[in-house]
Amino acid sequence: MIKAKVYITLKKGVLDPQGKTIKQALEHLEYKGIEDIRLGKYIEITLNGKSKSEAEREIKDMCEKLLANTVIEDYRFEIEG
Amino acid sequence: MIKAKVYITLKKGVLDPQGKTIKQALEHLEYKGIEDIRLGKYIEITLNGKSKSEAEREIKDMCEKLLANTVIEDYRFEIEG
Amino acid sequence: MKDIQITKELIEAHGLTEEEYERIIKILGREPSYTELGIFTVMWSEHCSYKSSKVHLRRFPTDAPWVIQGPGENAGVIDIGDGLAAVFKMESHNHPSFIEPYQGAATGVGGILRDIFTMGARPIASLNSLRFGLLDKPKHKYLFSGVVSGIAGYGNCIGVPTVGGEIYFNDTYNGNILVNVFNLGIAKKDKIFKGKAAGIDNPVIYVGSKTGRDGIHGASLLASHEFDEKSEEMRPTVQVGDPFTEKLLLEACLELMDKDLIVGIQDMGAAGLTSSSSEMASRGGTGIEIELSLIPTREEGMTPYELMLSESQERMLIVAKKGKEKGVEEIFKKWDLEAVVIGRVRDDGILRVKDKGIVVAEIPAKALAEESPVYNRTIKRPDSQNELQSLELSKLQLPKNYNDVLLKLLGSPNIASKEWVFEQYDHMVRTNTAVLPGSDAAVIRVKGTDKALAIKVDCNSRYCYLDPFLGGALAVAESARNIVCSGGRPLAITDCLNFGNPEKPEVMWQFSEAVDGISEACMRLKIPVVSGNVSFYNETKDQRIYPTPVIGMVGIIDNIEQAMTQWFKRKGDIIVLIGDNGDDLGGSEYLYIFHELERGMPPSLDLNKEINIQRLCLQAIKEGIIISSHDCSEGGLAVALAECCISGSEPIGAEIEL
Amino acid sequence: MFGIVIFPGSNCDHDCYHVLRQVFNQNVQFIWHKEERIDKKFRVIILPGGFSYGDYLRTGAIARFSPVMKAVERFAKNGGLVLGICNGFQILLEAGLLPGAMMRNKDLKFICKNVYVKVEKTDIPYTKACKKSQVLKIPIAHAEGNYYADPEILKSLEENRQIVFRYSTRNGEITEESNPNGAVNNIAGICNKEGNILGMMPHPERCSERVIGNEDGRLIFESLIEVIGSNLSP
Repeated sequence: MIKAKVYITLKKGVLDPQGKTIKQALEHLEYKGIEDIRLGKYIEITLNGKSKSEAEREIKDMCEKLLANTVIEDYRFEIEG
Repeated sequence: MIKAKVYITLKKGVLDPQGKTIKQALEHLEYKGIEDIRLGKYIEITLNGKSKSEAEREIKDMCEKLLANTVIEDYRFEIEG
Repeated sequence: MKDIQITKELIEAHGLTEEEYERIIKILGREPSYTELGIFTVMWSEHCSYKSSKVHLRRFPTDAPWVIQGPGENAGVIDIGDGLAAVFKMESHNHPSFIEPYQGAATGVGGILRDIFTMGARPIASLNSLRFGLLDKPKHKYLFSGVVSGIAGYGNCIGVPTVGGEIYFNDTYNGNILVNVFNLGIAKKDKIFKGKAAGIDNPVIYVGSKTGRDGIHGASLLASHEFDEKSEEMRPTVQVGDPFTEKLLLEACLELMDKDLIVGIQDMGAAGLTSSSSEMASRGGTGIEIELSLIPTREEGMTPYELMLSESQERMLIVAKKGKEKGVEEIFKKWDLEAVVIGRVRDDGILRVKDKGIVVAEIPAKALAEESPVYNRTIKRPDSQNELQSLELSKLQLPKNYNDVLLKLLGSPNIASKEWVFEQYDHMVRTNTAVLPGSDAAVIRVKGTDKALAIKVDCNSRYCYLDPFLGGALAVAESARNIVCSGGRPLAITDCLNFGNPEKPEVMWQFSEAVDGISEACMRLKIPVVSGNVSFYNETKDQRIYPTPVIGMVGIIDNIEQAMTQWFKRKGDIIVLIGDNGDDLGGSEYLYIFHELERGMPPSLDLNKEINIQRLCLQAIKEGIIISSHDCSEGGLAVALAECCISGSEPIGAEIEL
Repeated sequence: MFGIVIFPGSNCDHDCYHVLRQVFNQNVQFIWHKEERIDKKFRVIILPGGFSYGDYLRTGAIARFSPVMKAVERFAKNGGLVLGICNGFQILLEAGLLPGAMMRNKDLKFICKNVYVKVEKTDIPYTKACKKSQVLKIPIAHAEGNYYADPEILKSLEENRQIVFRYSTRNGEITEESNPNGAVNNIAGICNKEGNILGMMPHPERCSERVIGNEDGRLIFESLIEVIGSNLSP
């Protein structure tokens, strides 16, 4: 059983309305010193019957094809187990 | 400058309609051996003027109060820098 | 698996009384198994059995020439001509929404939609009636925005327009918010499907999403117990809604019903597989046998108890014609949904549940579904009621500046525009919304005819608190006024009766009086009750909600050209007040905002005059005399006039001679 | 002949069908998303609004992989007319048939209301019946209509005059207040260079009948019918 953790974030320079709103909400709740907040997706994928390198190749392919919109998003992932 | 990485995921047993649909979509695209997919949120928060322990306390408080819906979500976080 | 020992504590934990447990033993002729105990508990919960309300609900008038199906089925059905029928109902999801507002409200929408399309109708419009504590507290704001986004999230995704509703804020709802959802669908008059298991040996087919541990002791038990500190950890896994799967289920079921493949169908609502199987068997006078190991599950090691009580969403139970299983499975396969034969219809009238061949439950279906205990609970008029109804207007200081009064009233959350809310709802999908939200009633075109339906949910719970009888009658009368003001002729109602703990005599007094008030108004206005829902236990240890019998009314507009809106249209038109303007300030919004009083008698109601006023208004609309019409409710004449001036696209003035 | 694609989760397929069939009396047929070929009889393919695949992961992210989309791509390459409305526009973006992407609305809420859009381009089959700079009142209903394109793409869209609709005031001014969702340059609809693929967020099919109070949307359908030569249904 292999577990992949995929992190998808907006590219630098792309406005993040959700991050901005969360920052305002937190400041409204008296939190100080917040420089910036970026909201992204965290996807946990469990695979079986794969070697680590096979999993690596497949997860990268999944990200390129579906999980990330490479026009506005970056992705990175870690493979465990 | 301190950077906190927050991971918010649905509690075990709570239905994840998005994860289920992404899994079906990947299977339609001929990816095999996918055991499970869970979709969650990944939040990067940059703070300044805080010690590491102060940041730790504040991020935990933010998660409890706003970032995570503790009725159906779990959270964990890492502090860098 | 060794069967769990039934102990006194276990029975109590399930909320069953001594007598109820004795009654189970009498029905079974033996002690129940753990799974059977769970099954009886959910079926005999207040939410599913109506055990404290049944005796009173019988007093509702339920028939009229246009009623095709009255209370007792998944939804009410009325004939609207052109070979078509309107199918509608209301449901409450109050307790789950207090625990998780987004999912509680979302699954409420999902549940009411399934009640409609299970009858063979295409859902075409939703309304909702919401009540929260005052918005000055963060918790109440959190619940309010969570519920609204949950209704929007689910309703918008499935493509059924949310075209209107009502929202009230009052301290009485601090510990118990109310989330009532209404839906209406259109079906061919001769293609109405019932939740009946008929035809011995016909296959029983499970369709829709996989089963998980969602809401075990969810809607049915939660709604049957007061909230107390224990309710924090009593929290079951929250039911999560999947509107995308529901959309697939909706299209698959409607496609299924077009072909001659099935005999009966029912939604798995509160109490999931238990209520659907036992109710279908009981209505069909047959038995059902199911094999639990065939049920598609999304979690490992689920016990028979959990499988029978799970409230996972987006699932239906179907009884198909023998030999047509393949046809059913193909349709669901097209829509990527589970469709598994899990049992057969039997002729022994027994609900028999097996797990890998071993019988884990064997209960007479009729006894389970229809012979729950029925209570005629004690009724006692609260001693404080007279005091509550007394009000000396003379003692109250008259306002200095009436402009301020009007502006403050118009700014009160109970009266102010709800645009912030309904702009989050897709209220235009299906292109039938002839009158957009913001007028008196929503008007929905019936495609293929010249007709339209006017629909409205309405209740002033403060009036019902001051006088439940008059409050109940006013809820019906005001709903009817709104329908008539939109050019519609009221046909029938559904309802959502939200009250406190029925074990308290004052609550049962409120309930019985409200039922009588509603019955009186329905009888006199000739508007039958065709479906509805009761929600008790809306109470925490120190706070009980005002009695809130929400009325959902449907009226017909014979020609859509006569649909009416509330706003003034042209300079120079004459403004006419129909009916007299008494000094009814009891329980008014003015009294509440300016004097913080919630006392006095609600506005008087003369049902004869009401009938004539409504007839006059409808006739005048038909003859083109009326350009706009609006009813006076919260905020009285001043607010009504202000609304007529500002709610149109172009604000317009008015001059009144008192 | 018009073709309307049905994806799992499409909602406005029935609305588009009703307008084309009942209001404009046109030949129109549904196309199931698993179809691999688009019949030659079709002149216009509509990708309707709705929540294909629940809008899970990203709006249109999964629908773009439906078998029919390869056929739609070929159909468009050969000059066929492809109109993507709301979710249909999002699918065209994810499929790369139009440039850019949709972000969450600036105030994060779903918005359903009538808005004004200014017609910036009338030399394409979709807006022939409109007058240049005409302002139309058309309803929007979305949570992800905040159009984004990086500076280069934005520059090329403006230079190649590929922007068809911009959110505007009632009398056509392009302002911050008239922009409901934060879309860059108030963009509400764009086309490809060739002008045969149009993506628009507002719903013309929701405002093509007097009985529901607004007919401005008729112009889009009238333009299309004019171009393909109105072949009335039998």
